[in-house]
Amino acid sequence: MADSKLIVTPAPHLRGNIDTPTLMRDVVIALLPACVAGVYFFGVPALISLVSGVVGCVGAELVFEKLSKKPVTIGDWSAVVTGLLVAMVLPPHVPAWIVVLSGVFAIGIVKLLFGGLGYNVFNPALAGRAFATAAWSALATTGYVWPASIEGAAWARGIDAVTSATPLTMLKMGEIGGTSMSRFYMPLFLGNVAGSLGETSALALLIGAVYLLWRTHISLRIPMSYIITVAVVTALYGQDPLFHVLSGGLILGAFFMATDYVTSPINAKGQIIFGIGCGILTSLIRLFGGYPEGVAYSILIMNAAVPMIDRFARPKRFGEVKARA
Amino acid sequence: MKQLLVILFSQALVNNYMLARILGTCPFIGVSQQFETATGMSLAVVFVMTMASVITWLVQHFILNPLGMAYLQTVSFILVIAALVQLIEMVIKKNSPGLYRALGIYLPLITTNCAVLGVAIINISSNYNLIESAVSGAAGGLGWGLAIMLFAAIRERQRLAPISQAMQGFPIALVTTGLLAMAFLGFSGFDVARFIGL
Amino acid sequence: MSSPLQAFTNGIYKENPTFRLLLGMCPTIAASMAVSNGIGMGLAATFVLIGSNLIISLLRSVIPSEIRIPCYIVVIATFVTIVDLVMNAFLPELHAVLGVFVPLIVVNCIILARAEAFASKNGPVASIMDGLGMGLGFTVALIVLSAIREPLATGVILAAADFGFDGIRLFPQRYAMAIVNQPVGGFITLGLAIGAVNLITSKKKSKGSHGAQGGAGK
Amino acid sequence: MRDTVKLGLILMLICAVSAGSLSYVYGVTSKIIDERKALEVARALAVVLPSAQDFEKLTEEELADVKADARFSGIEEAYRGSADGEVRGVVAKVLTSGYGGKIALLVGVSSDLSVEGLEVLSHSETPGLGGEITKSAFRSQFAGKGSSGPLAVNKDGGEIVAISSATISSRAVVAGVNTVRDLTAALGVAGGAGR
Amino acid sequence: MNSLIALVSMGALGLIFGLSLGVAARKFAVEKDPRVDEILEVLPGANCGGCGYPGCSGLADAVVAGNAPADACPVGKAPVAAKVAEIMGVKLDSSAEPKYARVMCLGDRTRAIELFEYHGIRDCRAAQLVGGGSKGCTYGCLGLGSCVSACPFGAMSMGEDGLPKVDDDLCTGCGKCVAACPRGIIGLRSKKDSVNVMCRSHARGPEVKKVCSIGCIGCGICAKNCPEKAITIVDNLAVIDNSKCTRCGICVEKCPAKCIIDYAKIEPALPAGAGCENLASASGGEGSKAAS
Amino acid sequence: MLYCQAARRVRPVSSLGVAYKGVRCMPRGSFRGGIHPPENKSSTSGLPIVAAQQPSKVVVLLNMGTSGALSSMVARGDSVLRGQKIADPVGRMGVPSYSPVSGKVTAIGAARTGLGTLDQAITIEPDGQDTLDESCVPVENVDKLSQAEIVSIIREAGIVGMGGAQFPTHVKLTLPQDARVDTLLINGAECEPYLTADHRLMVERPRDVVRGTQILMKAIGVDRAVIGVEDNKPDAVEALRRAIAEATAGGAVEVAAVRTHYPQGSEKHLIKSVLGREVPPGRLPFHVGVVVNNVGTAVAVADRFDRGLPLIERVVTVTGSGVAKPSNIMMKIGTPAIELIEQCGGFAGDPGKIIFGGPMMGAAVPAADVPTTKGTSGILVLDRAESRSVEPMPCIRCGRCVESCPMRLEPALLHQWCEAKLWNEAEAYHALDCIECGVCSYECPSRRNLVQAIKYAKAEIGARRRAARERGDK
Ligand SMILES: Cc1cc2nc3c(=O)[nH]c(=O)nc-3n(C[C@H](O)[C@H](O)[C@H](O)COP(=O)(O)O)c2cc1C
Ligand SMILES: Cc1cc2nc3c(=O)[nH]c(=O)nc-3n(C[C@H](O)[C@H](O)[C@H](O)COP(=O)(O)O)c2cc1C
Ligand SMILES: Cc1cc2nc3c(=O)[nH]c(=O)nc-3n(C[C@H](O)[C@H](O)[C@H](O)COP(=O)(O)O)c2cc1C
Ligand SMILES: Cc1cc2nc3c(=O)[nH]c(=O)nc-3n(C[C@H](O)[C@H](O)[C@H](O)CO)c2cc1C
Ligand code: SF4
Ligand code: SF4
Ligand code: SF4
Ligand code: SF4
Ligand code: FES
Repeated sequence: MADSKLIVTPAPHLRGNIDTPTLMRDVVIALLPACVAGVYFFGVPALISLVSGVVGCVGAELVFEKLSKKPVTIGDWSAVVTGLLVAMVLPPHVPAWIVVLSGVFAIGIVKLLFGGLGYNVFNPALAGRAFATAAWSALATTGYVWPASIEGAAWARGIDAVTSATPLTMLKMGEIGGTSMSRFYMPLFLGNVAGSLGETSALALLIGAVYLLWRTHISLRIPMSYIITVAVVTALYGQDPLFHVLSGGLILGAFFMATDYVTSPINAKGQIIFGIGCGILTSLIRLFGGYPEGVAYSILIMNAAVPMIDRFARPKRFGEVKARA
Repeated sequence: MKQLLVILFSQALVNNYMLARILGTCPFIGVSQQFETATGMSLAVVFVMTMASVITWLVQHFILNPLGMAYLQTVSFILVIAALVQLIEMVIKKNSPGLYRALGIYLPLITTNCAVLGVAIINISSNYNLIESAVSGAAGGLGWGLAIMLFAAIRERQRLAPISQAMQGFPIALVTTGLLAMAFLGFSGFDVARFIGL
Repeated sequence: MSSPLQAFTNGIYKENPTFRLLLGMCPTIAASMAVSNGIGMGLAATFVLIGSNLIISLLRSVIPSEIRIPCYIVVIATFVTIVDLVMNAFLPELHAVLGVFVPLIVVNCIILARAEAFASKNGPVASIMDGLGMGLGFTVALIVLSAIREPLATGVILAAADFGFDGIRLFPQRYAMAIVNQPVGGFITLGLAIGAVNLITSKKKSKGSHGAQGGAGK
Repeated sequence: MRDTVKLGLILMLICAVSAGSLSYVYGVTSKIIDERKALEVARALAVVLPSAQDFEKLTEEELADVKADARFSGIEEAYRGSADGEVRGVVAKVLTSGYGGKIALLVGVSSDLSVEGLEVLSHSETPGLGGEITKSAFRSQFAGKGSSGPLAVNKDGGEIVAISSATISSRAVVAGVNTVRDLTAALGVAGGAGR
Repeated sequence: MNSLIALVSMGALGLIFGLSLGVAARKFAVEKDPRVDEILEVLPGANCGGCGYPGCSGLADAVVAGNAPADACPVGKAPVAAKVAEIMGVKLDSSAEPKYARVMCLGDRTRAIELFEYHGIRDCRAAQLVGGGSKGCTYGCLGLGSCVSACPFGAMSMGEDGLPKVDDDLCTGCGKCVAACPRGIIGLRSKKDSVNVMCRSHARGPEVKKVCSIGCIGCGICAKNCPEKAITIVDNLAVIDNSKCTRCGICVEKCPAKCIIDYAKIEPALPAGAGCENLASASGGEGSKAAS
Repeated sequence: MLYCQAARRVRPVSSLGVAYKGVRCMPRGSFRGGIHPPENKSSTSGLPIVAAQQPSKVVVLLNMGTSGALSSMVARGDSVLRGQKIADPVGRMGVPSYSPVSGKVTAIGAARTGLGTLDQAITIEPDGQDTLDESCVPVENVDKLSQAEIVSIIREAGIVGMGGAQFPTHVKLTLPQDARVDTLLINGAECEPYLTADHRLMVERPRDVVRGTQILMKAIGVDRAVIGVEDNKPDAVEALRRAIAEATAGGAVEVAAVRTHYPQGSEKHLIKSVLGREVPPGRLPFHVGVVVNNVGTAVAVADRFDRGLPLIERVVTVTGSGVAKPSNIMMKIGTPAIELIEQCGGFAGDPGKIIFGGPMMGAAVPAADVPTTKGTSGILVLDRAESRSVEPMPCIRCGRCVESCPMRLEPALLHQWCEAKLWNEAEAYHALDCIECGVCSYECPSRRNLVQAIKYAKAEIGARRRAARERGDK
């Protein structure tokens, strides 16, 4: 027998093959189709934006951890996810320095200050967006453009080709409306409309979402309860539900941001409550709120409610139902 | 009725006393370490804010206005609020020890809660009638209570987080409050009237 | 402990009401959007603190404990109303900006806390000094915070509308972060500032030696 | 029992002294405050309607009459401005709905229905976007316009250049100005045909 | 005229509320022993539970009710005990000596062997459940610091050598660490009882030697040499009766394993100010109360 | 509900009758949660059980966990025979111990156990003869014995549960007056990866399994028994079926193939899978009318009644990357692990970890020479590379542990409470319901030691309860 000491660890001695860095890397992979779509539709500025987001977030994590002499955790890929998402939820033509600073805020204040990966209360990327919107509203809410590719497209007649308004803004301003907005369905699905960098192409987002589902990284509980709630509430208010589902950041938010583990409830019951809550808030903000779009704020508000949901929505133990009978 | 609902929603969510108006920070940060205490505090605040709204409305409209002494608003309001809170505390301490434990111990803390005097002054400047004032007070309390309950649940989770020494306690609590306020920006510009109108 | 000089210096650093005692946070946040507001609010509160501390200290043997709080608060409210009226008369712009927070000085936790904790137990001279120290401590805190917030939020520092001074522009408006002057920015700045003060104090006290870290490990 | 009475008396005394001193301070300051307020109003009126020197405030009844017309529900106060005994125009404080809430404007319209001056009294628009309505670059566009008909932003075919990305706020200001313009006409001030 | 109205009406308000508060104070007075509050004032307010009651107020109630002695607070030690005794009007037996935690194990990294490599939760009590702890000696310190994290006063810190150190200036003798240690290694000793056998191993000598170079081997040399007959060997371990010990130091010298130590003569190495920030930042609010 | 995750997370579509080689088996069932780790059974599942070599010594422990302490009946230097009683239990729960070999007692004293504790033990040096003690005689006329007599024979034979927990079987068989038990469930699931001991028993000695089952049925007075086997062991199902067909006497014994899904072998989950009954929290199987025993236990019972042997040997699977020649061995209980490993060709490479039991629930032992016990179903040796463990990362609240916990607990939160030492919270979040199956730790992407934390919490809660009870007594 070799004379080196035996190793003793607690059971189990077998571990699954998914670990946190792999998981985060898979999310990055899942986001790529939407990033590509964003660059395709919005051009080089979008690429610069994505790079700035990642640089801002990963850089902030590196620098802050070095400064506070803590172990550097950029190897877990979570800052990359946040970086991509920060860029993806901002307008494609926003100045790069805004993307970088939003990333620094997301990582420095929202994540690391709270203890780093796993301890943040609010979704860093969305907090970064909310920060940019409130800090530099003039710059951060006006970088929307209509993809050049659709100029002259038949369906877009009547829409000013250089307008900076997204479909939801136009809806809010009463420029478009009614129950049937089917002419928007295809562009919204493919992504050639104005909107945040990563939110416009439902198709690309769904490809990524299917990948995450297949890898079992996310479940459908949050996205489905979220999306269905938005459809139902907007339909109740006499709006076109499909338009609402496809527009704004709903698909991006529902599949990639409301599902962020750290800031969503931990069990099935809580996740469904969370999804429904996000759905109601999103619909109400879109319909009555001050902003044309409500995904970011509704997820942030529900993030705040997560500890409370976790407290009250508890799973039934094995055998518990029968115990009462 | 609809007007009351409008007041309820806007005071509780859109113009949340804590997150949008910055009133009542000290007890918000101070009494939110535990979810249970935060709940007790919320109840007490709802109660006191409602009561203060009603009593100060009466003082304003039956004493200060008729006598043309609006400049005594601050003095008379705070006197009335402080004295009443103290009275109520004594009464429930004697008559209902259970309620006192759940609620009473928070009462003295509330006398110096900006939100209570704030709601009284805001009611008057918004020209609310008596019932509107009462609803406004209750709604303000509910909004504050909602905020502190969310916050307390968050803080319970934060106890385990490896937050750096210097930021532990009040500092991180303030930053959390800031982010909570940022989330609540989602309610800003919310057209409550149109929402209720439906 | 209650030597007047000590009472005075205490408030400025060791027991700074904002950074160390963590009191009176609402006006701190509301009034630290611009340096001029901060100074205005700080001096107003200082005046109230000195006045109420003095009166309460003088009356401390007369006031029975049952009606202690109402009495203190009436005294405080009186001084606050005086400040309110005077400010409205002579510094209308500041009065407009500080708005409801002027009457709310009444419930500023610092003031009642000092009445209870200090003035009701000490003589008039010490109480005045305590009020002065605490008030200046509060003012200093406000100045520090507003000196961070004002330029970040507007790109300008030292703007004072009452004196028709537009301030000194440090960088273009375009880069200014409006959020810093909203409640959000107020809470976060105050939190970070207190954190920084903690960091400095702990560094001063002992360099390093990481204390007991709780928890069952990772 | 005597103790109880003593409590009451002490608090009474403190309150009375407080009230006494406050009423004194109030007496001193209220004069200054009132004067200042009056001065401010006068100054503001002069800024938005420089052609007039004397301003006559519409009485409560008159205002109520005006507000009975749904178009004018946003009017808060209104003044007739005159110089040398001749009516020169109308100044009104008007509330209009912007992006983030109500915007309060003080608008001076001369008797030929052109705008003389415009002040933004209060607003809650987004700084940097709608907040730009307070800038004189935006406001000064209005001066002298309106004699030929209601104003409109460029997007709606008018001559007022909207602040970019803040059409809503710009429209709101235009709407407020138009309201005062209409008021001027309704009051019969237009065309110099004063009473 | 105006000011007269103001005077009268405010005065009336004051009178009304003053009277009603006065009446209420009388009518709704709750009988409570004022001594409870007084005692609460003098207690340290650490709410550590070291006294065995739920927090300081629990102890205050118990003292007034006669269920706890005046010196029940291990944290406040003699000064607090004296004040409490004064409030309660009792006399204290002043011979009570404050006690401090002593880690009765010297098996540091260089002296004691590790049986295996342990990976798992870094906590002695949790490690004890896995393979019985990695230390070769089943009685020795595991060095994962359950005691350190249990100490509410930051008096303990883990030394470089893998053994916990106690800062006497901060230790209040509350005994939390004693209860936390899964191996029962920590004892409370007064300064006076400074001579101690720093080992808890009941294993036989040869077994001890196999795993630790400084463990008590139960040889009995100390017992034989002790002029006061204060030492006995119980189940392979030397035990000192401190009431007989005169601190002559002979045993310390004679012990072949060098496991007897006179605490009064050595300066346990401690990093300065270990853990004191902990308290400083936690008691921001209290600071004012104490200072004023 | 939306269980749209990958197949292993989907609530199984159960109650499908599955035909096994033309014979209709019980409806195949399963339960919510759980995992399907790599089985790693192929290296030993086809290997017949081989007899152990004569050990150089056996160490019989005098502390048996749940069944309590024993007192030695022999002294140092005594000669003992194989099957001779050498220790008697101190408490009511306990069972006696027998010498697995004939030879000489060389020591009685503290010995290090697989759990790392120092316990009293009897060490015997075999003489190589294996002379059987004359007390070891088969029981005649089992049919004539009363329930109580059967139970007492089982107790006297030193039989404890062989499924891992070593819970004394006679205690399980002694049902409370009001218990209404209708089914005996024999646990042949063997869901732990690597292990094939029960599998081989079912394949090689199906008749003994059925015989033991029938005796156990008598002991509790039921006329129905089901043997639950995971469907990755079709040969075992077949062998058992044949043995049942051949057996003439006794009540109805069935075989149920259940889904191969960890922790199918946990008694609560097996009951759920086979009978559709859920044992309520804090209750025992008999509350839902079931008694569960391991196949090894059944064989031990058969051995006692038919061959007269008390429990002195058992099958152990010696396997893993660190063993040269994995095997199933019929070992003498108390043999030091290292000797069994040597029988399997010794270590392959540098051993990192030696585990008693399976990789999911088994305990890593502190040294290679610790003695085996009645519950040692496997000796798993992992080489150093495989033993390396990753530093845990912070919990990212992914919910995998919650989703897969077969008891539907929230392991991540339990770990949190443990970290903060909030034992009351841990109790309120049902730490005590945890069966320590290890699924949560297996699933955790942050490699957290969830089970250890929960075990810790359970120990602390237990200690607190005991302390409270003592205070109450005073
Ligand atoms: C945070 C935020 C603040 C906004 N603030 C204003 C505002 O103050 N005024 C305004 O008219 N529109 C505001 N908007 C609306 C958008 O800028 C909208 O695109 C614009 O009003 C319509 O575009 P246009 O003015 O270029 O036609 C805001 C939008 C957001 C998201
Ligand atoms: C304290 C205790 C009491 C038990 N009492 C009984 C009992 O009365 N009847 C019974 O059938 N099983 C009883 N059991 C056994 C359990 O049902 C179970 O089979 C045993 O603990 C082994 O469980 P495991 O291997 O699934 O962990 C008891 C177990 C424990 C720990
Ligand atoms: C997670 C888990 C897995 C288990 N796996 C098995 C198994 O595969 N085979 C088995 O016989 N017992 C297994 N058990 C033990 C059973 O729950 C039960 O205690 C045993 O079958 C009772 O029989 P026994 O007392 O005869 O050992 C497992 C227990 C747990 C908690
Ligand atoms: C499914 C999934 C979704 C995620 N979504 C986000 C997100 O919306 N925003 C973000 O900053 N990080 C996201 N992350 C990365 C990571 O969880 C996040 O940075 C943590 O909140 C940091 O503690 C996501 C990770 C996963 C696995
Ligand atoms: S070292 Fe031990 S006895 Fe001393 S204060 Fe800390 S826990 Fe209490
Ligand atoms: S003294 Fe006890 S609790 Fe402290 S480190 Fe050593 S074994 Fe752990
Ligand atoms: S909590 Fe317990 S029962 Fe649940 S998965 Fe973990 S070990 Fe298994
Ligand atoms: S599986 Fe691990 S990371 Fe995920 S929630 Fe559970 S403990 Fe946390
Ligand atoms: S200042 Fe303390 S609550 Fe507002």
